[in-house]
Amino acid sequence: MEINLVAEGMKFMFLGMVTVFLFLILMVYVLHLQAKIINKFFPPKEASPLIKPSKSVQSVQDGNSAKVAAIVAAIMTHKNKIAKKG
Amino acid sequence: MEINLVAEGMKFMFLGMVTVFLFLILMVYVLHLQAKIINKFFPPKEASPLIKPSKSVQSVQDGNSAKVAAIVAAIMTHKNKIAKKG
Amino acid sequence: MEINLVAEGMKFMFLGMVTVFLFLILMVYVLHLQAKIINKFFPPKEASPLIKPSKSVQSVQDGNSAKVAAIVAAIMTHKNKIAKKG
Amino acid sequence: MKKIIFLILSICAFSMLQASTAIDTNQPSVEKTQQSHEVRSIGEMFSNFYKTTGIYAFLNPKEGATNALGEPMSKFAQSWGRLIMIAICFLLFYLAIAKKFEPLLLLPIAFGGLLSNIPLANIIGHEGFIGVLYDAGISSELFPLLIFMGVGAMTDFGPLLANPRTALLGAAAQFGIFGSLIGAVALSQYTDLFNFTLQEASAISIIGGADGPTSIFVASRLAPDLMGAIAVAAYSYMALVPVIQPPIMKALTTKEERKIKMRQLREVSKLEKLMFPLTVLMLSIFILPESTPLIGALTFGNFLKVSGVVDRLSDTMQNALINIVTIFLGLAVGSKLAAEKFLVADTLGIIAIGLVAFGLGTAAGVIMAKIMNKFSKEKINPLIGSAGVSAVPMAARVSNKEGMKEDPTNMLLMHAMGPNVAGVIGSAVAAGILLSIFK
Amino acid sequence: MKKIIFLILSICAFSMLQASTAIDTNQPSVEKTQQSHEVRSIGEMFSNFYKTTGIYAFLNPKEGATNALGEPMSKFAQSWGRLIMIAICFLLFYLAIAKKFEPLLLLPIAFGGLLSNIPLANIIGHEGFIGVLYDAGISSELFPLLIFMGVGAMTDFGPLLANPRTALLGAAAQFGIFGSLIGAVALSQYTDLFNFTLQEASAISIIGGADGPTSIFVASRLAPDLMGAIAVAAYSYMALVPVIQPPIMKALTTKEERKIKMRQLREVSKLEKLMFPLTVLMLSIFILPESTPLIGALTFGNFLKVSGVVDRLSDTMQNALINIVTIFLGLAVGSKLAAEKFLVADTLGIIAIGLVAFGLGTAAGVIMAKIMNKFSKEKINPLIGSAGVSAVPMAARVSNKEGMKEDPTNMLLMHAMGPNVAGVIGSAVAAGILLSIFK
Amino acid sequence: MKKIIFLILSICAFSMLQASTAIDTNQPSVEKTQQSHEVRSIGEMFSNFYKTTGIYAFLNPKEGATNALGEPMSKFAQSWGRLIMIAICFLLFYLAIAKKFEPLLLLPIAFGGLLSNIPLANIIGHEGFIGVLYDAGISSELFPLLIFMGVGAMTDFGPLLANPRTALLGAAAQFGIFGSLIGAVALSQYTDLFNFTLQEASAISIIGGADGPTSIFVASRLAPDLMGAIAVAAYSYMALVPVIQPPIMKALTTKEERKIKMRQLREVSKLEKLMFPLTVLMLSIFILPESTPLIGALTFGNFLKVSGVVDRLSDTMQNALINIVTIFLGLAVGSKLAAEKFLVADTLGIIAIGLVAFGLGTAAGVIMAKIMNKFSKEKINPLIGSAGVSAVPMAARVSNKEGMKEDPTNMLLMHAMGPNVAGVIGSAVAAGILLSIFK
Ligand code: NA
Ligand code: NA
Ligand code: NA
Repeated sequence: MEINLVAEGMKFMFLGMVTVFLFLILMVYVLHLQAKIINKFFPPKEASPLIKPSKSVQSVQDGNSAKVAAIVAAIMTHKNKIAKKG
Repeated sequence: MEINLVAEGMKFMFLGMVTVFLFLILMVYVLHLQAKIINKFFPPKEASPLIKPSKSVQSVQDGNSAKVAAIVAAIMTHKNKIAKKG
Repeated sequence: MEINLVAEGMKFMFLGMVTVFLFLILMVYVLHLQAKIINKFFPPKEASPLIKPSKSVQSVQDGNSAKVAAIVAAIMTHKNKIAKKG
Repeated sequence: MKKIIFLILSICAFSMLQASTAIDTNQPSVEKTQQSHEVRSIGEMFSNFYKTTGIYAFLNPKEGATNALGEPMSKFAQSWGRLIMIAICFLLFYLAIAKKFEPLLLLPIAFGGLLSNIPLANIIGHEGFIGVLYDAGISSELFPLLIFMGVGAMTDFGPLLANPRTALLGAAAQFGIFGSLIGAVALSQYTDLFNFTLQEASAISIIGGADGPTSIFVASRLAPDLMGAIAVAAYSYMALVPVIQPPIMKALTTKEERKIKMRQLREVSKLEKLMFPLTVLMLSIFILPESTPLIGALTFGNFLKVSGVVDRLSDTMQNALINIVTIFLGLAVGSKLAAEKFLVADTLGIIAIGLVAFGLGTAAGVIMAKIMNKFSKEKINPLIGSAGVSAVPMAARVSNKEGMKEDPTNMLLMHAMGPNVAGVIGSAVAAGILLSIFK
Repeated sequence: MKKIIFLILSICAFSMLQASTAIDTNQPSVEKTQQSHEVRSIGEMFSNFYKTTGIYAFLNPKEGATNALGEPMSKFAQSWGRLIMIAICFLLFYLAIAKKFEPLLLLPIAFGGLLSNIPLANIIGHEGFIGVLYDAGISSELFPLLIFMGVGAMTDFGPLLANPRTALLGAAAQFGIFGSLIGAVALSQYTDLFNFTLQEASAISIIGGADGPTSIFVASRLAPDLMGAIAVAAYSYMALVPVIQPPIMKALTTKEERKIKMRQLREVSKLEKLMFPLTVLMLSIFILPESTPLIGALTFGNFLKVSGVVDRLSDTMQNALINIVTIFLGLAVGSKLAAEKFLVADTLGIIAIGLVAFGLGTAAGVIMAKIMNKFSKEKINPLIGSAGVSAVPMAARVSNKEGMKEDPTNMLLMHAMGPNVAGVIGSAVAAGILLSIFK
Repeated sequence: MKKIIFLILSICAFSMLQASTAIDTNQPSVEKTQQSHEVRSIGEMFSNFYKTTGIYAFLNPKEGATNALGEPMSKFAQSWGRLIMIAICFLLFYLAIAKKFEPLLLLPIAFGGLLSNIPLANIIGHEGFIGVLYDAGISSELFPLLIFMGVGAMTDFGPLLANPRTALLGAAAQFGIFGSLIGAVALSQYTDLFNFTLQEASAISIIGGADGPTSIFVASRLAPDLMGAIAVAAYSYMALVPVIQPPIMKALTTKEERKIKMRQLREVSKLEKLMFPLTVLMLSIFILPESTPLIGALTFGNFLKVSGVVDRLSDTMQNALINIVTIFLGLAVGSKLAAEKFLVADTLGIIAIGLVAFGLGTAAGVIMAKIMNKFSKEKINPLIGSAGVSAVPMAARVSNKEGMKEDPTNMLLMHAMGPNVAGVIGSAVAAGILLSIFK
């Protein structure tokens, strides 16, 4: 018997989109809940800085403006490596 | 039947040297041609610098004279790495 | 037949401790001998420095006091790498 | 000094001679025979040599010949096919170098493709070096997962944590996957040119996830023969994001919508970042174990990074390890650019479907943002919806750029990173679903 | 420019079409058939999907099911067992991150454990990515040896060369191994709960060597099923050295003994350091070939380092290589944290024996120092005896710290490094002996 | 805090106990039996232990014994043979460290050799760690090709592009290969001591190419048993280039010739450098597919470097990747220094032929330069001819040094790099020809 491929595809799509949304909606709620719990029971100790721009994001903005920072980072990375060799 | 190994070796040598020379002579001509085409149709845009001594060549000349350059290179390499992480 | 495991274990222990001690005592004597030979026939040429604190030992002492040294080391490491690429 | 060396060498020589005598007398000696070697005249040798050249192979395709893996090759594939593929690899070089199309993967893939179209060299055979890499890392799915680890170690999920509901944009954009799945099966059903199985259609549709390693991972399970075309299409379209997305984004949004400013993102604590990979992994375990190799690798890399106690491992993952694996993965995937695999009508279909997939995903993300704005007071700029397709971080940059075109003070970049990284998770989930269907 | 690309793409498209025609006519065509796919209704699909979720798998353990390696799993292991193991992995995360328990290995091991307890995903199967790592590096013993190479390249044997007789402290501390071997067999013989074979007891006892790679190496040969518990115990106790050792050290020494100052270490020439790895290796070859994989790897790494002519290799061994292998080894060892392997009574025994082993080794080292003081004029501070258990460099730090508690001017660190590195060699020797017994 | 840990641990303990009970009742339990273990008295144990020592093995060679790979070993090889090999490895250490003979490869090779001559340890067996490396990277030819990739990524072909006709010097120097091939077969035919097959003679002759990875690659295909001697000879003579070449160079040139100044090299554009690897690869594909694994790997590395868009990959190839592979390759090649492979008369022949090969290649390069000067107005300093043997960059440095001896202002270094890198390509072509003959 011939399979109606398009019909099957539609079913896959339905199952797939429902599950993707369910998964990510659930994730959104869990993350909200988690943020609440963490901020209630384990509030950041120090006056927390703004979101530290991570390396990957730094690269998103073309990093021309900050050569000095890069140099310091380079040296720090190295220092870390050396300090951690033991 | 015994193979005359030396005779075979001579044949290998003849075939081998002819092919090696053919290959490299052909390469020489193709490279000449390529250089001409490239310099005609895609001439280097900027006032091109002298042949940039590449890393491998740098190491050929013992690199004592150029500590400062090395330090800058070190920092630049790092900066690159960091900039490219994203 | 049941094996008396504890008895076997005792034998293993006896064999093991004897061998470990033999091995390391032998090593101690060989190292003493070696030190004598080396210091007699191949005495260190220059006024030898104190035991150079190696990297692993550096990390044992928390390396906070010596940021400058680390920076220089970082740059030197890099210079090495670049110099050795050839 | 020289005398000492000479002395030592003499002793060695002497011992070896003695050794060889000893062996002659003591050892069950294996008589070495001249291995099969047919004596030929110089003329025959040259003509035989000519038959081992690439020129001969291109000019004289043989009926019933097979490739290095023992699969049949048409005469066309042996001659013109290979030459066309070499030309296509050169085109990919051009795009990667001059046009900066994802060179990190396209260069190794295209070079692998070049090497895979060499007649007689057997580089893709199980004994050849690319074949060895393929067997070691693609059949076993190891390489795409190691890449994913590195991606995890490089990714900052902070923007998503600061505004989790943007994850829904990443969910909507997966419509690119499932919409193109319909497209692929429709092509199969209604044309005679294409004849994709459901498995193949599913593998192709993952291109819409805009995520190279995920595409390769799924293709290696569901449609290994199509992997070359799928990988090339996935990475090419990821590179083409700045060309494909803007017209769609503009068509679906009004000037006002594109000017929406979003509230600055809240601070995210280190603990939240630490729990995030574990949370996502636990959800995958409970809901979709089939996606856990991908999500597990991604979250492993991220967890090592955010833990802050194993920087040397995280650093190696982001550099030496991912670079080595990228080289190996590229070459191995390139082996699927062999003419006999790539020069088939299917490839055209894959390229067409891939384009549709990217468009659909982009549109779905934008529309989802507009829908969310209907139900929520806090407005989302729909331009960040397009970032839901993944293609980190290009898609987010495109959102930012389009936003700044309307209002140069409107920085959408960090806002767009939320749906962008959610898209990576969304694609992995979609991949898991398709894999679970065919389990 | 765009025109050129378009032109090229058109040519490609045309060739492919032609190619596909060529293939249709010329090639022994393989008719693609729709692979087996059962048509289901939407409802059936959702219910089928539900059966592939982790929740379903946890709630519905099956009688007679097997894990990804084909080994039988009890219903308990399939449900609660896996959940408990996931909780234990979280506990290990907590210890590694918050308490800094050897995070370099415990984090990858625990994450590997987490991934290994996912139902249905088959990550530890021979086709799964952790299974592939296990087969590549643990069955073949490659990974622990590569780690040992890196350890060798990081270790400075200078303090041992400056005062070789401290090696005897490292010998005495191996009593931790053999004493706990007795403990393990006694548990087997006199309780019904434990039933270790002699091979298993030997593998467990190596925990007392306080050396992770050695433990994994021996476990992979003598008791692969217990490897997860052994590795976790070994690394956990290594991390707990600062907690376990001090009370024992204090109990066995007097205030005066703890105040003993040792003579400053003599200079060690470069040549002595160069000969050291070769000397140790030659001794192993003559006395205990069974220990040469371990000692060979350790001395190879050290020899490259001290040779001073291959810094780039030594540097890679200490960084990229050991980091990559640590990640792989951790994940692979983690696969032995699967519930069906770990949640057995044996694990409790292993954890208990490991604790005893560390205590015995510590005590034996300290007592040995006191005995040596009886027979020698040059006194040894017995606090450095405890460093003989290995656990480089934590155990030496503990000696130093305890010494400074009594006399803040008394720096024992370098003196303690001697027995500390001798302990590494001693454990490898002990491992060789146990392996040779079962040869 | 401690309480919490205690609580958690108690829960774990409880669950495990329960688990073990659950297993006892629910699971198809596999009754653990004490594995075969023969009970022995203490005395027997010590005497048994003595039989597992290296001393016993050296003193008591056995008739009909085999090595870890199941190959027969003579009694001589088991006793004196191994000890002689260990001495030879120490000699190689001395040369590598004190004399700086190519330490990057000779140190790992010699250490691998040392480990391979350990009785009973089975390190080179298919289960041993060096055997695993051998099977993974030498049998599959992967390691030498990865080294070649790194070499490509490190090499600057600019000097060759600036003056392409110096490539002919690199062609002429390959006479070293084919001349020594004649030597090898002549030794076979006219002496009873040597009995090389044509395949073996070809593998040996590649030593004349002065290119380690190429030698290993060819040996792995044509004569794996001779690989140890071939690799050691190749790297040793590469290191001896500053000793072997100068007398030959002086004997064949006049003072005037050695003073010839060459015109400064022209600028080479980035595009020329970019096209070069592709051009060379295309030539190999058309003329000599058999050389494409080698040339493909070399040009791949170089292409990534000159592309300028994947610096992170090129950087990893030149550092982490090549270093890791160098370590593995060295150890694996070292396994062919096992006494039963190396201590045969063949080795003496290989060492002698290798020396001849280097001399012939050097002479041919110099003579070729003199011939070219006969037919061209622009004179070449014949001292750069010797650089055609490859051995990058030592041979070029030797040319430079000899030139400066005659005229301290005459910098030949960059000029000599042209034939030097051409020699690498020439050797790969020669290797391809020999492989194609035996195909
Ligand atoms: Na996606
Ligand atoms: Na120890
Ligand atoms: Na050469």
